[in-house]
Amino acid sequence: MSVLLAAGVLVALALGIWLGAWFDRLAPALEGGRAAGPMAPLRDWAALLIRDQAETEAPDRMNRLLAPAWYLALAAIGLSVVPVAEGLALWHSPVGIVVWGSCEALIVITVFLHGWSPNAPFPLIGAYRYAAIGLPVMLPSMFVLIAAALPAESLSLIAIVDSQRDSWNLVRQPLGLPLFLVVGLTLTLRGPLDFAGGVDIAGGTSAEESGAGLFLWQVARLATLVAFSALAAAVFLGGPLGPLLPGPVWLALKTALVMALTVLAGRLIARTTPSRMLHVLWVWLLPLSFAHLAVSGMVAL
Amino acid sequence: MTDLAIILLALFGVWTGWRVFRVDSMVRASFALMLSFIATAGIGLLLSAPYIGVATVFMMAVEMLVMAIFMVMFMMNPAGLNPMSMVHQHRLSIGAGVVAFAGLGAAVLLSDLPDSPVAPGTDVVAQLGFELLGPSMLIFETAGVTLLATMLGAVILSSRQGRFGMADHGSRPPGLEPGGAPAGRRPEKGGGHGHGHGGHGGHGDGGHGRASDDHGGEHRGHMSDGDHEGHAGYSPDGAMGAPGPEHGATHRTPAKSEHGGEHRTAHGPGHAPQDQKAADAPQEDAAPNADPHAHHRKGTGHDGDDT
Amino acid sequence: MDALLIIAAWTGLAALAAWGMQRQAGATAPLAAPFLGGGTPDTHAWQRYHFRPYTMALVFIAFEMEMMFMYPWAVVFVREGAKALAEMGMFLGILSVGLLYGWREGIFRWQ
Amino acid sequence: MTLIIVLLAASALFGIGLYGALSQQSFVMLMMGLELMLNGALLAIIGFWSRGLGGMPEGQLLAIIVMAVMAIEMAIGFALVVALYRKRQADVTEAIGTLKR
Repeated sequence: MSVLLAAGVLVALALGIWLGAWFDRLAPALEGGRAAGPMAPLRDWAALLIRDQAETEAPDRMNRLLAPAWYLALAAIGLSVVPVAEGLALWHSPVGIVVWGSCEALIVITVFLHGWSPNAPFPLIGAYRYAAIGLPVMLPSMFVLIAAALPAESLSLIAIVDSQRDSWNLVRQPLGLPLFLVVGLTLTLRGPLDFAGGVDIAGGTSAEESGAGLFLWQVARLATLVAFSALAAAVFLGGPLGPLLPGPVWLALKTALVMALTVLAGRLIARTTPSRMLHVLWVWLLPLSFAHLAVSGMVAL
Repeated sequence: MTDLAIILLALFGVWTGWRVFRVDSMVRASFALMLSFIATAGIGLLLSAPYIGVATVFMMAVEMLVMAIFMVMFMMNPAGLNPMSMVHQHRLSIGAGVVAFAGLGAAVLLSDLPDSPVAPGTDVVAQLGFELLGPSMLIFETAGVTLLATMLGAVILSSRQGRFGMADHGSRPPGLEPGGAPAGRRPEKGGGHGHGHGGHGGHGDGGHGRASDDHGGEHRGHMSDGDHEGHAGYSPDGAMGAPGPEHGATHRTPAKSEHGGEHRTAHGPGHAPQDQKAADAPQEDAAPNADPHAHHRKGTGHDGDDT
Repeated sequence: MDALLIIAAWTGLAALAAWGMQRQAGATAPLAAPFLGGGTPDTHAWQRYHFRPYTMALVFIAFEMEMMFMYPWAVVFVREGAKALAEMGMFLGILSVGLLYGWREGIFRWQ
Repeated sequence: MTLIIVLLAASALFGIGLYGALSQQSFVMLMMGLELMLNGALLAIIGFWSRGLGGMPEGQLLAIIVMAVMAIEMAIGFALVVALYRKRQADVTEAIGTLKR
């Protein structure tokens, strides 16, 4: 039973990765660019896979090989706690949102290691910048998830989904999803919060990557996008709850919606310098998430 | 089955704990420590402590990332590219470690351990919540005050820029040996600038814009007085070793009074590197630092550091 | 037990995939040198590095401890009612003083 | 049986941590030793709580307090290291000599 479920999660993850890659290639159309067809990601990946992977001088070889693997694995572990149907998740954790929080913290470490391992300046700059931003981003994330746990009286995602039968958390806690999107942008290294990669430092942590290593890193980023979106869908949009259609389909639809939102936000929000972003995170987003928690608490009482 | 998993996790935790002091790379050491904590967390998960277990991962991941960053900040050789041993009283420490393990292990094996496992199906997280808000409320709030004190202490001790400017404004770090030159970063102007000057003394104004005024002036004067003496500035040793002041002062020729205009002319075609090569080829060739890009980069790097 | 199996399975699978797919080609010197926009490095990148927001990092690990108390609090919040709200409000209020102090000292900027 | 395994592992971690705390010259490595000792303590607490105390909630609270101690130790420890480094350029224990001045 659970092996079947695990296979299902894996297939869903693969489909989500492909969908996310397509969204990324559709997005330029918003700015008058050319949108690519659904096969474009596969072509790009094939091109990456037949290319050689260059080695840098004196790298931390083990971490260089395995950083994308940890990133992928953390996305899959995060996805495992999301209920795919009412009362059914691959991992019935009583502390689902804490598991997700741990995955977030470990993802920041993975990105740091990815930048550390090639022993090259630009990846290292990306790693340090990302560490500086990734740490404080975890605070709004935790506040938002804790706020969602208040009405459910449990840290389990199954209970959180269950508590949204009457009204979704999106309605009860309207600030939650926007704040959580900031977290998603950070975890998936996208747009305004992509301080690890980014063109300003020549690709940052993946500046030295090529071939299969780059392919795996891109896939892992998209896998994290899928996991994050599924979790956001479960926490704010009621996950598998919905009329007529079966639960997994609802979850998939909502996940795709959050993925599109994240891709859009990454595309449309302007970048700023890391030092300014640090200020924004601590001085604006943290008090905002305090307020969000307080309001959600009042509503839940 | 559970016991087997616990044994494996315990072995993994002890092994990674041991690796912390054996790996060369400091970043690897921090994350080895994190793996040791993760093993503890896994044992917690198996021992019906889901919250404590998973939260350990969460807390320790963050702490070890900060640990790794501080490693890079404070270790001479953070990646362990050339192995070095940074231990003292080694035998004593090994002895102490072994004695501690043996003593505690013997105590564990010899004592009569209580046996009352957690009742299955207990909501341990809710129990902890009630404990926090009820009987242990004071502990909880005291922890808050303690953490506040920690935050204040950390800011006071470590923050360099306060409300009133830099904490170490105008101070010079002590020397590495008694009476020696100040070590490391120098507050205002120092070795870094001298370095930059050596470069642009010969190569036009790569770094002139960033140089402090008096330095620049002296160098200009110094450069303007003819071919031969100018060479001191070209050789890498001269550039790095001899600091501006006396050097510039001795060569302060009449050009000093009009150094602005003089400088431009002096740096004109007459001082272009090719010309220099003609006059003093071997020296120029032997100077690896004479690459204008290298100097420019170094100069800017240093300025970035100081601001 | 299930949890550990799931974690181990995903991690192992991903590690196997990464290990199997990546073939590091032995690059020649110009290709192996780190990209520096045309420049050549004169040191290893793994050097002492001044991480600017270090005070922020220290304050963060102290402040983040509050999460450990908040998760169990969230579970019993509705059942305890106003008392829970008041106690956590006090706790967070105490910690916020530290954040405010840090903000005034400028720790959320690059040092 | 389970408790014995856990406690033995905890004492091994404590022993390794003690070794590290005593032997390392660098402040940062020294703190790793302290953390490892606390890791042993944490493991022992979890073991006792789960197998010996019948799940007393105070046990979990103690585990959280140990983690708070780790966080405090790191924050204050690193802040002291930064302050020392700024004053004395010291990053190993030998470089302090005395805390006077």
